[in-house]
Amino acid sequence: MFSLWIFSIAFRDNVFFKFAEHTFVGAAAGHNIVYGVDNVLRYGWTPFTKGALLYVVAFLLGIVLYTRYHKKYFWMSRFPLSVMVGIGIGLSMRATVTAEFIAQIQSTAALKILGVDAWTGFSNLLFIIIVLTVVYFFIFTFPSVHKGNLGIISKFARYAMMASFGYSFANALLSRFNMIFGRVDFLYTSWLPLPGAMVALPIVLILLAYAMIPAQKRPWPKPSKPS
Amino acid sequence: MSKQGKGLWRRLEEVPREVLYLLIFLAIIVPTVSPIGLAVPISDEAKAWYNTVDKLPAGTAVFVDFGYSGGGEPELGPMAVATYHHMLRKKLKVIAMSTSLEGPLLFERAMAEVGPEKYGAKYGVDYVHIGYIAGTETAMAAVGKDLRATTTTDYKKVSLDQYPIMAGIKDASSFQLLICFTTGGDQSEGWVRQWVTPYKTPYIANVLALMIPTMLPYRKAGQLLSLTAGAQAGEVELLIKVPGRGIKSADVISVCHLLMVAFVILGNIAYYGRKASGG
Amino acid sequence: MLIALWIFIVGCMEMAKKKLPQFRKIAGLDALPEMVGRAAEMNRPVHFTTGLGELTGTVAPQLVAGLAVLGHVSELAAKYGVKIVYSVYQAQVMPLATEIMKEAYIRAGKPDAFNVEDQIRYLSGEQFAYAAAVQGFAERERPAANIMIGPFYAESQLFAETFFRVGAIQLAGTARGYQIPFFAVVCDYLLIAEEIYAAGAYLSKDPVQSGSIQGQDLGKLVAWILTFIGVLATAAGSPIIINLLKA
Amino acid sequence: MSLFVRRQLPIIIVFITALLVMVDYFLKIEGTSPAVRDLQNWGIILTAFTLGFGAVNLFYLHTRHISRRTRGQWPFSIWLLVMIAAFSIVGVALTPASKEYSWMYNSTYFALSATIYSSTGFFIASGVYRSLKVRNLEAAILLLAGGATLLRNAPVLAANVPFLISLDSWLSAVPTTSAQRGIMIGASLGAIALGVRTMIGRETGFLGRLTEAERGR
Repeated sequence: MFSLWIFSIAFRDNVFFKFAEHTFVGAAAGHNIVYGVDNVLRYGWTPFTKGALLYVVAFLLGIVLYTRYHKKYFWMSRFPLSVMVGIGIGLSMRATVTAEFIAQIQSTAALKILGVDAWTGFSNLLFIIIVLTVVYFFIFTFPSVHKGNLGIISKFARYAMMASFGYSFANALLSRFNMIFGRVDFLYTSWLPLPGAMVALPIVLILLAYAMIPAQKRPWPKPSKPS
Repeated sequence: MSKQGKGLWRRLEEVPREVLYLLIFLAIIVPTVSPIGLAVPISDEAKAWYNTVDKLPAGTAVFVDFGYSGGGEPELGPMAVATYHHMLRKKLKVIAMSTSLEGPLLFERAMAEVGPEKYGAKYGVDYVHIGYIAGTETAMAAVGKDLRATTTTDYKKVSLDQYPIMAGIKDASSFQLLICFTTGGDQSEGWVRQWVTPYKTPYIANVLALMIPTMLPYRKAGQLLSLTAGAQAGEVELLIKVPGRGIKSADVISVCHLLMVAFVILGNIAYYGRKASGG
Repeated sequence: MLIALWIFIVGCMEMAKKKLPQFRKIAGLDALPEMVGRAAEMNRPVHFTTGLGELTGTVAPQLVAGLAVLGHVSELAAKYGVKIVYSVYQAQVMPLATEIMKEAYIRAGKPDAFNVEDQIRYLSGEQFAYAAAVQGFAERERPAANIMIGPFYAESQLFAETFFRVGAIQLAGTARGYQIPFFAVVCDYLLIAEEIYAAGAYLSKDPVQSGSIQGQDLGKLVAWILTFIGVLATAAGSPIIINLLKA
Repeated sequence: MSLFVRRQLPIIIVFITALLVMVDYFLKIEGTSPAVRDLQNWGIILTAFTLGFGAVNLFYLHTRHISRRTRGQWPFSIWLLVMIAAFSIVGVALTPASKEYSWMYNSTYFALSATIYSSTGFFIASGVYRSLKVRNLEAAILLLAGGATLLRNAPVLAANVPFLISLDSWLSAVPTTSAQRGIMIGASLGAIALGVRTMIGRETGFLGRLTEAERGR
């Protein structure tokens, strides 16, 4: 349960923060190893033992990946990497065209301006105009399309994007408050009732208060020495 | 006067950060300790979420991605829990995997909170988790193409053949709905690319509120049937009538947001006050 | 469609080898001399950083774009006699950055003014350790300007707020959609999404990057025209374009 | 010859695998399907191998700190390595589905990651106070859209002022979705261009460091 007092201190004070941070980083790396091993065994070793002998190639490639730490043979790790990169590119390219290019154009083009009520028509028209101007904004290499009065198109696009960023920003706040609440709620409902918590809480609070006093000199997180 | 006024405005504009933090902290702690029970309206997206799950007949197979990380649990956990309540009550066959490293562990946490035995649901019969699969989009594509060839065991390394739930499950076409709970854009968008585009699987996603805008174009193009943020868990809890963590957070969020609005107004008054007094 | 795009991109890359395409003005970049000039007046440093991500991953182009801007800013800083500090997250970027900055100082005619140890700081390959170190730098040295271009994650919020508080004028750009709003709210100048690639290609005059951007622009033109005709066709009651796209 | 193996061959591999994956998708040719299925499973295995990289990097960095006794750092470095070892040993020996591992995970990693991410909320909030200001037209638009959404996101206000809900749905459905769609169309072209450049060997970042001879080309 030591993790909980770290919460109180995580956003202030050097030593505690550093301790928490190193715990976090170490745990994350350890966790990665655990699931790496788990996956290699489950998706590689199991089919291999069931007769899929070609999987031995995948194992060899996987081991070769670690040659990247070798001064001389690091180039060998490029082979497995290129297999991964190849799969990744293939998967993303084949679907990106449909999902993010064609489908989006199609959905925009399907909006009706006429034959609907005025407000919907206006909204749809605005929608189409914004899509078109934003795409226009991102045309970089034909300077003539942004000359003179045409510059107003990019300006409009910027305004539209600002509106969308305002919306996003407000949503991000919502996200973060939810997270903070999650921690506070956890402390309150699951941790406080525990024996010992009542003793620990004042100590934590005192530490917190202490950390707050020389505030001007001790901004969070305290600058750690560049190493 | 002008000099004094300027100082005042400047001081207001440069309030020490600690004061702001303290205010936020209070805004969170006070409603947590003593809930006020403020009203919560139900949005269209939450209704769409509820209806999409609700209209599936009992016994339909649903695929779930437990793709959030521990950092996002406070936000996405409540929605995952609420949805599991709903799905298990409806006797759907829920098969989960994780594209996030922490997924299997968070799945256990969520199940402990749901308590599937309340609905007579059994692991392996009504719900199962096939584990974390590395590679994000590669994993999605592989599972979509041939689930059984990708993995033969669940996250506890038990053979999938032993579970009755897996009978008849082969690939993406075996599922009538795909649900993704995630903190990562690669995941929420990846499912559109790897499942929705090739297999036309109906898809709903629950993401961090800050990811919503980026996902909206997919929603509008019909590639997503519902797109909700974690904060909407409270609304779904109301719809399924199982109050949980989501509804509790509503008070806190209300108070915090009011505080933020006050911040914006104060910040702007200070800014203009300083400008007006020539600062 | 994919094939058509392929031809656009490869074709333009080949053409760009012969003649670089012209770029439109990119608003944020025009602010750079002013930013560096301000730092010179105030006698404070300029801070530069490129965020997280690796040179081997999908965000690599963003990093490359950031480094191209770094070269440009370093040259400006050398000319004005301002100290520029580059905070590095990725160890693999260090040699590249050293080379880029050294060349920039040579172009400005002040090779001796460049001090690698002091100006390129490796701040650990861990997100929050890096974030904490950059914030520490901001508090201690109070730079007059801060430039952030590259793939940014959750640390963007911390950086933008901290540098704003110490009074730095900021230019920020990232193609990671989730982080743009934070920059938009806090920073003075903003490069939105794809703009950073254009900025990078424009400054580095690299034919591969420039050509590829021109190819993409042709793709955007296609998107533009398809949408436009599609909207008109729908308004006229004909689903022709929509059916065409479904095929 | 060696340059070919070191530099050209990886690019050829990229080209072939990517093409195979795409061909399987667009043209249903008999025989590619099982091959692509196995290829994808290999991709999973390879990615699983890369999960160890982080630990190796940390190991290098922190053993150096320890051996040099970097001031104010090396005790933390030892602790970090202990954490890695503890997680790996328990997780691999007792499987990650074990109770012991769950406990370790919940009490350290889970609590910390939730905390660290939520702490950024304080920064955004003070950012709201300091910088969400009407400095020019762009900022004004941003503030208006953001402010309206803030009001809507407070459930208590939204419940009592229904206009906020319709305003918010309009904001999200019209300006936000359309602007994001414009960005998305641009970005999708960027992703495709990146793919094309990598496949034909013009984007070589993934190769890692290049030797002098290779760069000369």
